[in-house]
Amino acid sequence: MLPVHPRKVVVIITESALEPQLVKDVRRLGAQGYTIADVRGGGKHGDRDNDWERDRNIRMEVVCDEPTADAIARHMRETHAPHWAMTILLGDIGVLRPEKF
Amino acid sequence: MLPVHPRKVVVIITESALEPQLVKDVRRLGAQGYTIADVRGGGKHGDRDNDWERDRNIRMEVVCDEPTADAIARHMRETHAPHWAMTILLGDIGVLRPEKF
Amino acid sequence: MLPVHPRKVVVIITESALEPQLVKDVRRLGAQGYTIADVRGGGKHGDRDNDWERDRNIRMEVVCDEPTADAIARHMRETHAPHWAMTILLGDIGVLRPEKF
Amino acid sequence: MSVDPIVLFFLLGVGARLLRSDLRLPEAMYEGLSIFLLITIGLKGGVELAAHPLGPLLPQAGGVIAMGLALPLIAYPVLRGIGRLGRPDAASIAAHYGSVSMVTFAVALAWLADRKVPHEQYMPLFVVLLEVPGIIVGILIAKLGAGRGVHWGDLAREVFLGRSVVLLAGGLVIGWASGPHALEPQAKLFFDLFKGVLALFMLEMGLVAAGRIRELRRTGVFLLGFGTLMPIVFATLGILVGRTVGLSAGGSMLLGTLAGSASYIAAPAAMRIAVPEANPSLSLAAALGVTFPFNVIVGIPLYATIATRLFGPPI
Amino acid sequence: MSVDPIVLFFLLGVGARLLRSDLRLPEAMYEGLSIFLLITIGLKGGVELAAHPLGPLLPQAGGVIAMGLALPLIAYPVLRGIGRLGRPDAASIAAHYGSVSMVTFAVALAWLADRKVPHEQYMPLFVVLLEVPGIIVGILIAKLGAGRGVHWGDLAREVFLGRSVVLLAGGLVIGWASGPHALEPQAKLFFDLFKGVLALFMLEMGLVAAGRIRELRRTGVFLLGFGTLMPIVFATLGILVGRTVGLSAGGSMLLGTLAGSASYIAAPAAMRIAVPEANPSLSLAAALGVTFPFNVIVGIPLYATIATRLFGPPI
Amino acid sequence: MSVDPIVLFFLLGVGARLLRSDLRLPEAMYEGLSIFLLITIGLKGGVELAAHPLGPLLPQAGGVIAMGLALPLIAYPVLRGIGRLGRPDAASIAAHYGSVSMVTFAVALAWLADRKVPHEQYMPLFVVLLEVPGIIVGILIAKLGAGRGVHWGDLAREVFLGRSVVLLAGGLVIGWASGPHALEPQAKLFFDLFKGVLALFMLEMGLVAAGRIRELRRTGVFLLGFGTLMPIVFATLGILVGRTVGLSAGGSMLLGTLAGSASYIAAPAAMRIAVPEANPSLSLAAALGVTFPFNVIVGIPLYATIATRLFGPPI
Ligand SMILES: Nc1ncnc2c1ncn2[C@@H]1O[C@H](COP(=O)(O)O)[C@@H](O)[C@H]1O
Ligand SMILES: Nc1ncnc2c1ncn2[C@@H]1O[C@H](COP(=O)(O)O)[C@@H](O)[C@H]1O
Ligand SMILES: Nc1ncnc2c1ncn2[C@@H]1O[C@H](COP(=O)(O)O)[C@@H](O)[C@H]1O
Ligand code: NA
Ligand code: NA
Ligand code: NA
Repeated sequence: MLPVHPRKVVVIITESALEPQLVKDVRRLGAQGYTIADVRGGGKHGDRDNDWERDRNIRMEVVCDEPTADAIARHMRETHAPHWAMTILLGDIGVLRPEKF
Repeated sequence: MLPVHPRKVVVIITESALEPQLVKDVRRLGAQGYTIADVRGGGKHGDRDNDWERDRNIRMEVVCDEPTADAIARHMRETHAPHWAMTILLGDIGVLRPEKF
Repeated sequence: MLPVHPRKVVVIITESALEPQLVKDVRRLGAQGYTIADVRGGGKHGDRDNDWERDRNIRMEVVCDEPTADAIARHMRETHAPHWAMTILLGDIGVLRPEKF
Repeated sequence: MSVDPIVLFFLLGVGARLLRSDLRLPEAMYEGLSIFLLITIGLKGGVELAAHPLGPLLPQAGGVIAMGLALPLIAYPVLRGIGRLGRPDAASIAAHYGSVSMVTFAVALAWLADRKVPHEQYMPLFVVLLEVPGIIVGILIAKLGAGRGVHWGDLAREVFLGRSVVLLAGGLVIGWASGPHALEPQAKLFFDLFKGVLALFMLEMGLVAAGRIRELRRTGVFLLGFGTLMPIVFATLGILVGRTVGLSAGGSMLLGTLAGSASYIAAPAAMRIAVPEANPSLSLAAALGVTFPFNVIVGIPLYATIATRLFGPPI
Repeated sequence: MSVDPIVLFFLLGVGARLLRSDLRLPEAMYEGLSIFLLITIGLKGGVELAAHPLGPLLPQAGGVIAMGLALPLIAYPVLRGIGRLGRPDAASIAAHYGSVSMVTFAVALAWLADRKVPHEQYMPLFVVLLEVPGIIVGILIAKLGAGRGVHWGDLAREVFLGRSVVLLAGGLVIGWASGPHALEPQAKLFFDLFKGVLALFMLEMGLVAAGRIRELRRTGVFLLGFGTLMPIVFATLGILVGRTVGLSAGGSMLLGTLAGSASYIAAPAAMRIAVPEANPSLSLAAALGVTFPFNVIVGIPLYATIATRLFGPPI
Repeated sequence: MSVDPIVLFFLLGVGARLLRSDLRLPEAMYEGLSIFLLITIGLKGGVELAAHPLGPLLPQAGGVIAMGLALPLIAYPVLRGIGRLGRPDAASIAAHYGSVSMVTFAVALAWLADRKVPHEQYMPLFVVLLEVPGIIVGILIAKLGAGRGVHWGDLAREVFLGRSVVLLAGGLVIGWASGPHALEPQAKLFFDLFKGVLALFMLEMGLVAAGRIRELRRTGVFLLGFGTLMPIVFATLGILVGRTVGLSAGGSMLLGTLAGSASYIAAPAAMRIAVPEANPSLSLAAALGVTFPFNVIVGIPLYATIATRLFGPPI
C-alpha cells in the first residue's frame, strides 16, 4: 500500500463572475493549487442553468492542509457568501505527495 | 476552527437526456440544491465519450442530510438505474451553514 | 437505510493530452469504469487556464476497490507524474451495487 | 464525371474515424451548423409557401401525414417477426424509420439542384409534417401495447417542441411571413452558404456514422438488411404517395427520400425518454450507421431512378 | 406589408422559450455571433471615420459623452423615489440604462438601411463612447454614496477593457487604419453576412429575453413601467442631443436609440463585481426582459417618428 | 499606404491580451475557424492539382520532403550547442521548426494575392508534405539518441492522422476529385469567406501569442534570437530549394515561408506524447510567442524580398 497523507478539500460552487477573485483569494490564503470546472445548478438563489452568460456557475476545488482549508472557508463565508450564490463544502481526501498540498 | 456540520453528498453520473427528470426528482425528494457538470466516461454500458449528442454524461452532485440522500439514492436505483447508464455514489462532506442543506 | 458498500475513488487531475493513455491505463489496471470532466487549474506547473488548446486539464475519477486504487495511484505516480502536470487524490466513497466497482 | 463533394466530405469523415484520427468537430460547431441548416430549409420552404395559396396544399399535407402514421406500422411487424426484436426495441426502431432525416433531405435537395430537376419548392413543409407522426405512433406501440400509461403532456412538448421541429417550422413561418424580398439582406448568409455548410456538416455526419459501424458487429446482420431494404420499400411508397397527391417527379422523389430516411436526432431523443427500456444503440446503429450512408451514396440516385421509371420523364 | 425578419427571429426565440422548447443556441455560437457583430459594427464605423477629418467630430463626441454621464443621474432618482429601490439596486439599474445595447443599435441600423434613410456612417464611434460613462457613474453613485472605496484600477480594466469595448473599438481602429479598399477581401465575411448573423443572434436574444420574463412577475409592475417609459424619455433626449450637436435626422434617431437602450452585457458584468450587493435579477429583467423587446418592436419605429417630428423631413 | 487588416487583427489580439482584457474567443470558435482554414487551403490546392499532371510534381515533392527531413537536423545542433538545451528540449524545438505553420502559410498566401503575385496554386500540397517529416525526425533524435524505443504504431497515427494533416490532405483530395466546377456551390462558403475567417483567426492568434510572451522572460534571450534568426536561415534555404525544384518566385517565397515557419498545433501535440520529458513551454514560447509574430509582421515581406533578389523579377 502506498502511504497516503490526509488533507482537506474545500469545494466552492459559485457564480462564474467571481472566478478571478477566488483564484487570487485562495492563492493568498496559502493554497498551492486549485482546479475549476464549469457547472450549472440550483439552490437558494434560484436555478443557474446556463441560459445566459452571467448565469453560469463554477466549482472550485482546493486541496490543502486543515488550517488553510479553514482560512479559505472562513474567508469565503465572510466576504463573498453574503452577496453571491455560493456553496462551501469541506471534505477529507488523501494525497501521495504531501509536499505538494 | 469553524464549526463544520456533517452531511451526505449523493453523486449521480448518468446520460444527459435524463437531466430534466433528475432535477425534478431530487427537488421532490427534499434536496435544497444541486450541481451538474458535463462529463464523459465509460462503464458497463460502454464508452460514452461525447462523439454524438446523445452520448453525453452528466455528473449531478446533491448535498443533503442522510435521510434525503437515502431517498434519492433509493429512487435512482429503483426508477432509472435499470434502463439507463448510471452510477450512484454516496460520500461524506462537511458544510458551514447547516440550514442550507 | 440502503446498504452502502465502501470503495475508493481515485481522482487524477492532469493535462488533457494524456486522456487516451489514462483511459487505457486504468482499464488495464482493473477499473470497471471512469468519468472525465474538462477542467482548468493551477499548481506547480503554473496556471493551466484553457487559453490555448494544449493548456487544458482533465479530471478523471475512478471508483474501485482498494487494491485497484492503489495500483492506479502507484502507476500514475511512477509513470506520468514525473513529466506531466498531475495531481493524484484518493478518497472514500460508498456505492450501492458492489459488483459494479 | 466528377464526384459530388458532399459525398466526399462524408467519406472523409468516415475515413478519418475508421482510421482512428483524432479529428472531431467541436460540439458547438455541430450544433451551430445544424441550427443553420434547419432554419435555412425552413426559410426556403416558407418563402415558396408565400407564393402558393394554402388551400390546395391541404390534401397533399393530409396524404403526407397519413403516410407518416403508416410507416412505423409497416416497419414494426417486420422488426418483430423477422428481426425477432422485443417490443420496446421494435417500436423504437419503427419510430426512427417512421420519422425523417433532415440532412438526407438536404442532400437530396442539393442533388436535384445540381441537376436542375424541377420540384415543388415548398417540400420543407412536408419535412415538418413528417417529423412527428412516426415518433408518436412508435411510442404508442411501445406503451399501449405494453398496457402502460403515457405522459401525454411531457411527450407532446418533447416531440412538437423539440429543437428540429421548432427551427424548421419557425423558419417556414418566418419565410412565409417575410417573403423573398424582405429576406434579401439575410439571403447571403442563409441561402448562399447553404451548400458549403451542408458539406461541412456531412464531414461531421461521416465521423459519427462511422462511429456507429462498430456497434453493427454486435447487432448482427439483420439491421444491415433492414437498414438498406426498408428504405427502398419506404421510398418507393413515398414516391407513389407523391404521385397520388399530385407532386411532380422531383417532388415525389424528395417525398420518397423522406419516407426512406430515418431520424437520428428527434427520434432518439424522444424514444430514450418515452421508452427507456429500448436499447438506443440498436436504433442509432441502424439509422445512422446503415441507412444514412446508404441513402446518401446509393439511395438518392436510386430513388431518382425509381421516380423516373414511375413518372416517365427522366430526372 | 411584410414583417421584418429580424423581429420575427426574435419572436421565434421568445415563443420557443415561453412554450418551453428545448431549443438553445450553444454558448460558443452565441459568443461567436456577438464577437462577429461587435467587430463588424466597429469596422463599418472605422471605414467611414477614415473618410472624415476627426477634428469636427470632437464637439459631437463631447456632447455624446456628456449625455452618457447624465443619463444615470436622471434614472437614479426615479428608481429611488418612484421605484422605492435601495441604493445598490437603483445605482445598478441606472448604470444599465446609462450604458447602451449594441444589438439594439444594430437592429436600428438595419431598420434605417432597409428604408434607405441617410445617417452618419461613423455612428459606431458613439456606441463605443457611450458604453462606459453610464457604468462608471452608476458605480460612483453606489460606492461614494455609501461612503465606500472603489478599486479604480480593477474597475477601469473591467469597464474599458471589457470584451465589447475592445472589439468595438478594435474594429473601429482597424477599419480606420485599413480603409475600405484594404478591407475588401474581408468584406464578404463581415459586411455581406451582417444582417443574416444579426437575425440568428436575435433568435438567441428572444430565448434569453423570454427567460427573463418569468422574473418580472416577482419584481412587480414598476420595472415594467420604468423599462418602457424611461427609454422613450431617454431616446427623446438623445434625439435632441443629436440635433444639437448637428447630426442628421437618421443619425439623431440612432443616438436616441442608443440613449433609450439598456446594456445587458457590459453593465451586468461590471456591476456584479463592483456592486455585489445589488440584485442582478432586477436589472437584467428590466434591461433584457422589458426594454430590449420594447425597443426592437415598438421603440425603433417610435424613435424614428419622434425624430421625424423634431426634424421635419420624414424618415 | 494602408496597413494589412490581417496584421491589424493580430495586433488587436496581442494588445487585448497584454492589457489583460477579458476578451477570448470560445474554444469551439477557434477550432471551427481552424477547421475551416485547413479544409479551404486543402480544397484550393486540390482544385489546382486537378489541372496538373501529377508526374512532373513528383521530383518537386521529393525535394520538399527532403528539405523537411533536413531542417530539424540543422536546428538541433544549434539548440544543443549555442542554446545549451538538453536533448529532449532541443529535439522537441527542432521538431517544431522542422514542421510548418498553416496560418503563416495562409497569411503569406493572402499577402501574395493582395499583390497579385503569381505562384503555383498547388502549394498546399507542400504544406501537407512538410507537416510530418520534421516531427518524425525530431522524435527520432530524442528517442534513438536516448537509446529508447518508439511506439511506431501510435506515433504514426498521432502524426499522420492528426487533425491538421487529415483536414489538409482531405481537402486536397476532395478538391482534386471534385474539380472547380463541382465545388462551385461550396465556393461561397469556403473561398469567398477565406480572408475574413483568416482575419478573425488572427485575432485569436494574437491573444494566444501574447499569452506566450510572458514565458519568454523565463526562458531567456536565446529563444528570442533563435526564433527570429533560424526562420530567416530556413526561409532562405526554402527559397533556394524552391528555385532548384523549379518553382516560380512566388512559389519559392511560399516554400521559404513554410520552411521558416514553426508548427504550434501538430508538433506540440505529437511531442508532448512522444517526448514528455521535454518542457512544452519552451517550444511553444518560441514557435508561437516569437516566430509566428515575427513571420507575420517582418518575415513574410522579408522573404518576398529575398526571393526577389534571388530570382531577379520583383515580387
Ligand atoms: N444542496 C446542494 N447540493 C449541491 N449543490 C448545491 C446545493 N445547494 C446549492 N448548490 C450549488 O451552489 C450554487 C449556489 O447556491 P445558492 O447560494 O444556494 O443558490 C447553486 O447554484 C448550486 O450549483
Ligand atoms: N468505476 C467507475 N468509476 C467512475 N465512473 C464510473 C464508473 N463506472 C461507471 N462510471 C460512470 O457512470 C456512467 C454510467 O455507468 P454504467 O452504467 O456502468 O455504464 C459511465 O459512463 C461513467 O461515466
Ligand atoms: N492544491 C490543489 N488543489 C486542487 N487542484 C490542484 C492542486 N494542485 C494542483 N491541482 C491541479 O492539478 C493540476 C496539475 O498540478 P501541478 O502538477 O501541481 O501543476 C493543476 O493544473 C490543477 O488543476
Ligand atoms: Na422515414
Ligand atoms: Na442607454
Ligand atoms: Na519550418
